[in-house]
Amino acid sequence: MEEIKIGVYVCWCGTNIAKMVDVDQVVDQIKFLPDVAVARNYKYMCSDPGQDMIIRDIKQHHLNRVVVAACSPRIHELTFRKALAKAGLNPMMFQMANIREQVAWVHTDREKATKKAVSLVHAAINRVKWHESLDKRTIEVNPATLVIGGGVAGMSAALEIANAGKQVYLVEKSKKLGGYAAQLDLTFPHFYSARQLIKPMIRHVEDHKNIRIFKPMQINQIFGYMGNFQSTLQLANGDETKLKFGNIIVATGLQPFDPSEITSYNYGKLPDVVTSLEFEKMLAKGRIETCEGKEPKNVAIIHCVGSRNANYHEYCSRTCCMTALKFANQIRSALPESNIFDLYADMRSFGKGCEELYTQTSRKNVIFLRFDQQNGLPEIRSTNGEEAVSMLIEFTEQFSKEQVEVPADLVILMVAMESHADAKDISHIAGISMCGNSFFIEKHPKLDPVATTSDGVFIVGTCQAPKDIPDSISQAKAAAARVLATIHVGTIEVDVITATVNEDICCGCQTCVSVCPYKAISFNKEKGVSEVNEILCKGCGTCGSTCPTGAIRSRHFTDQQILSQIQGLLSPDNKFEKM
Amino acid sequence: MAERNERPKIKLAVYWGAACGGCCVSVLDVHEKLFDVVANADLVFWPIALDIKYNDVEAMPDQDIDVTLFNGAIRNSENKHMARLLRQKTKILVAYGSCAHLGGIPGLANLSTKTEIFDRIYKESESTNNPNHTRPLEKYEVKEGTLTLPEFFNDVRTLAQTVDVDYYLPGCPPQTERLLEVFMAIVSGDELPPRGKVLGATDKSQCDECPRKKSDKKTIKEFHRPWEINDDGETCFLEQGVLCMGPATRSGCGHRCIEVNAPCRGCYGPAPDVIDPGAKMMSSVATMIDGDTSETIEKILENVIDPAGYFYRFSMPASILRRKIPENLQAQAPLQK
Amino acid sequence: MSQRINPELKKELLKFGAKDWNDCYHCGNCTATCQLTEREILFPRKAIRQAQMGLTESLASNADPWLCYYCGDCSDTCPRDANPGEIMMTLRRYLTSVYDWTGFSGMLYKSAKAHIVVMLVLFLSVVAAFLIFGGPMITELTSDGGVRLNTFAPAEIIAGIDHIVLLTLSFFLLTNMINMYYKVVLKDKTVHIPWYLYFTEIGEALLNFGTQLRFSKCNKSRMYWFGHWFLMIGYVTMFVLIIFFLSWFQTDNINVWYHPQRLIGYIITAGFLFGTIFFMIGRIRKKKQIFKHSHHSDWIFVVLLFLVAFSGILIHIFRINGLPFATYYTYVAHLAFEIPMVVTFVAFSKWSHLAYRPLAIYFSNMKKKTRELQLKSKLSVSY
Amino acid sequence: MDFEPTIVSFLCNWCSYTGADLAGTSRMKYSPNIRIIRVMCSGRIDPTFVLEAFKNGADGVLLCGCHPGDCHYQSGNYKCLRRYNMLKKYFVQLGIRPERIRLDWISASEGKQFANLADSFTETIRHLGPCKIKNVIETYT
Repeated sequence: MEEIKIGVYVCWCGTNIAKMVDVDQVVDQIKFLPDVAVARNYKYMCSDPGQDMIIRDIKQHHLNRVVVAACSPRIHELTFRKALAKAGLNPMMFQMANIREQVAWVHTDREKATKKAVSLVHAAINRVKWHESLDKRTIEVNPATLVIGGGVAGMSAALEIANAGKQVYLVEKSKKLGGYAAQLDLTFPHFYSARQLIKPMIRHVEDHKNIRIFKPMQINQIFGYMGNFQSTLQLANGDETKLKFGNIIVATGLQPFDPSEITSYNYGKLPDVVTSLEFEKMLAKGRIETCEGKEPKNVAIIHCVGSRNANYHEYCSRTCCMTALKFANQIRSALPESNIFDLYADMRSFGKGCEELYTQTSRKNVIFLRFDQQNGLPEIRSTNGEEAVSMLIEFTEQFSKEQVEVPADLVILMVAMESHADAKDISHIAGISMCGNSFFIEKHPKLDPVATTSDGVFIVGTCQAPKDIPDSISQAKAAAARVLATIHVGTIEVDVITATVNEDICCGCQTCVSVCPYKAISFNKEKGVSEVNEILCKGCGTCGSTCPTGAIRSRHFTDQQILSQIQGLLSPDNKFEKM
Repeated sequence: MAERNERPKIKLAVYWGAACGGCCVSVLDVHEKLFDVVANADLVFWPIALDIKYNDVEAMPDQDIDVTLFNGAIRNSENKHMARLLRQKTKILVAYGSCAHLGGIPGLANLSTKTEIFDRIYKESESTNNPNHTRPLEKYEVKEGTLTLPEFFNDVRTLAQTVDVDYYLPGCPPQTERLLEVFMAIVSGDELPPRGKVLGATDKSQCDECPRKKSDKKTIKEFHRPWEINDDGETCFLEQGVLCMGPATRSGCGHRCIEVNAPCRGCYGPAPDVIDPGAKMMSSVATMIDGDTSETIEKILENVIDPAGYFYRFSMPASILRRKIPENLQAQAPLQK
Repeated sequence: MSQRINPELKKELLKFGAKDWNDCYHCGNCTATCQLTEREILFPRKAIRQAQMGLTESLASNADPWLCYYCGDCSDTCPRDANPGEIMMTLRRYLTSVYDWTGFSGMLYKSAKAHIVVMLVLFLSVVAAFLIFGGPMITELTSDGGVRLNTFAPAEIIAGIDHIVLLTLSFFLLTNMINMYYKVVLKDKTVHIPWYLYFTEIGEALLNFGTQLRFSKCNKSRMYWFGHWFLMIGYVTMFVLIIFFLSWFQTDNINVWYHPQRLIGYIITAGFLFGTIFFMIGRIRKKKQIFKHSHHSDWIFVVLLFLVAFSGILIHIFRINGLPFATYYTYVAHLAFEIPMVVTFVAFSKWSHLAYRPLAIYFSNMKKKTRELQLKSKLSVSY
Repeated sequence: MDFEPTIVSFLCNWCSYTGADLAGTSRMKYSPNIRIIRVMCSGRIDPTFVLEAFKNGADGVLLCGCHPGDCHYQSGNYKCLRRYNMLKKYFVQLGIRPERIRLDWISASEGKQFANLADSFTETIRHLGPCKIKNVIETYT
């Protein structure tokens, strides 16, 4: 076997790392470790000069392994792998030690931080010795696309792709396309009729020759991987249809928060306390009325119902403030003599036309009252017919600090946007992660808010985060562009981190077969061993730690690699006691 | 035969450390093939069969013995001394049987401390009658002179943890057929396999040859002891909820246990790349548990009463953590609530 | 106790001259700009909030609007053009009507028509009174060539009538002041003012009444403060002269030009003329913040004051030049202008702020001190 | 000097490692005793790794994965949980306090929770004192 020569590079990241980690000391401590041929530190390893330094060293010193101690591998692992490839080395002969996010930025004792950094670098050096060359493989992309969800986001994405001449399969769970946007009356801030906007869109989708719609239809399973997914749909007539597609756009949308959770609002108990969605329907019907069919004299609108509150959802649902103002305008024009009370926690009117809407509304004799989310929500109680008004809302107004009660005949609760309940199933089916609040997690919150960590799966609309219609459409079209780009290229590279079975050792116990969530492992009866489909395999490594014989290797995360990493990490020199 | 006679006979030694004697018996189990052995080898040391004293061994020149089959673990200073002595005198030292290989059944003593063992034997056991609290002494003066006993070590070690070992022949005891194959291979003068290798067993584990039917439906809802199930004699033990070390154990024994409807206990040791067979099997079996919450998992695990004894039945001293960590060494502070 | 929000308050306030105050979104800029804001007195924002929310009770007990002199800084710098200064002005009008238990004030403020009708009635009453009770119109001049005005309108009788008017108006003003005390101090259950503060805090209130020192703290030129002060002092002096020294002031003989009677008269009248013309031009040109929004009461007030001063000058000119009829008619007109002005403005409208402002300072200071004491005692307990 | 424990932590790439990165980008401070090894999924964590860590002188081992139901690989975290429960039983038999291993769920958005977990686990281990396994293996015969 060729002699191992490792190049170790410690990054300062400007002052980000250098401030808390003594980079010189790190280099001094690891440069004498066995197999380390070169050890340097540099201001910005990820910069062009930094990468050039690695490339130069690889060529000059005939390095065959590289360790970079810098930021999180989630940020720059790919950058350095590319640098290795540029220098003619297999990109997998690389290991990163995360001494920024997991050392410099989180610790305050420079000496200990340095020591920890040394141990992480030591572990990386130990690990990289066991790295193997792995080669990228490319596969062809199926030009069809599956869109899950027929709301405004899903339809926009479908139309964009279909207009480019590519096949789209649009799966909608309900009987109708249009989603929640189709249930709205007017939209903010310009009061366009939602129905007039959505209806032509639905017709366009339904008539499109490149779009095949399945509704009502639920998707139960998706097999495959980016470029080559497939799913079987159960049609209403009992038939099955097998779809093959290369990309998935998930647009499962939202569901309104159920305000009966918030006891102080008495939703469900007081008949004239309605949700914003119920009020939209009332507006669409054309008459604002109480449960008794009377015109309300006093209408109160309560913001942030289920939003921006640690007990329900901490996030802001983004659209409710403006919808509330839209309601105030609609009530004012329908009932000019009514009293309108707007109970808000903060008025969030960002973006084009929204502050203008607020100003415009504030001139329409709407009484704006601010409540505090933290110290007790408003309480709605009935007057039990003892007064002319049917309900009173009690709370402490935040600007005046006065304990006040607001008379109300109709209360509208601006309910939060939640990720749809079905999103959970879809997350398993399509392999998307969810964050704590059940919205899908995007690949990168800033740089890639459309893709997911599963290649070939994109998220659009309110399944990713609360959004209004234009934002949903923007994201949908962005996802469509991404999909069309992969279709245009025609092939994609697949990950090399997969599991592999050593047939000489595998005894055919088949424990691994049912462990694999992607059905990538099958039992070859002829040979009496398990086999891994390396395209289906996503490299989680669960089978590797399940195999009782050690026949399954999780590439790039082998037992040997991790065990030597542990040994490096715990090298006696790197303990705090030695300080 | 003529060819064989032309070669000088090899010198063979068999020794037992902490062992039950089964391994020595297994050597005798070659039956009439013993003549083949004797035709090829001179037995120079075998305490169970020959009256050759330690002094005689000490007197031998270094590397004089060609092959030593060392069975049994290292429990006391005598075992250790003899292991070192035989290493010095032997060209090919073979760890013979599970105890020499992985620690074996005596190795389970590592789950108790020395004090606990002595207390049990000389004080607590139901049959003990020891009113004077007599304990073995390493040295005892009598008028005839000094009586000595070997030192009882704190823990049991494998042969390889004590001296360098050339080959391993696993099993409790090793299959006699395998012994013969290995012995014949050695005397044939052919090129020997690389040092450190396990001989007399395959690289594949039990399931490869196991006659029972296996499927991928390895989901365990409840663990059972073998007598608790209505065994159909055909289905994989694990699929019936019975712990079987087969998947993590080398084949070569002829699956004798399974033949008589008893699950594999793991005496043939781990597959080639496995460091800690107990850990691997624990991982594998735990994965089969049908439960996604701590409560259900713990409930199912209630029937796994002795995981250490089960997963490490033959390999405790060879495992990563090797032994129980004595309480008095484990500085223990009450947990903060 | 919760306070019920009164959505009608806003509509009510609109009649007192308010515009779109929902433009205000409580950034707090007005309070930050204002030179007079203190720890406990957060105007204009606090009062605006109460008005916006329809907190009738809180507003009635809030004396803050009286502490504002309408320099206009807040309105100038308001990012939403919500015009806080004018809201404070409106609230002063509103509060005047709140303190006035007769309801007369509210009627005058809310309706220009009512105000004009009331004044017309009073105007005609004065003219009628002269027609019926007026003395003979003698054309004979005094020895120094002056008109014998005291024969037509004897100073003693006119003074007597003045006293009656004064007593009546004082009664109303005083009861309104007591009402203000009740609303601002007694109804506010958060403070219990210790008795000694009533004595220690009166000084500053009186000082402010005399000097309007607070106004000088406003960010505008000194001239502004001086003009306001001069007008106020002039008016008070004239008021005192006419009520208590009319016989000395209204003589038939012509004193030398440097006689104090004539000098004081000239100075005050000049001040009045200058002030009223200045205000009228200002209100027409609408350049300065405080002149941008004119309520009918503002116009009636300046026009009447101008007419009173102007007719006063004419009386003087006609009298010393021996023009008897011109003097008599002008005198009737002068009183016919003055009586409506005094009656409608002193206790029920603009002039009552002369009393309410120092009272507001008095009450606010007492409340502030009490709160400080309460805070101190609370702190001393906890340490 | 106070006892400074050494803790090895195995974090899954998608949730917990990202969560730990988030703690970093948010500049949350936590104990430097935690040293992290990245695996693709908590389902990759083999008991062998945990035992090896203790053998090499770790005083505690922290395992983190995605919250139940949120596993990037659908179910790897459940497998981790099962092994963790099994391992704890084994630890009791070896006389090792099972508190020395802990499994917790950290999502990609839970930077704060990770920092808190790192601190609280370090405190637990500091309280338990040094783990003598390495010492015993090397010296106690």
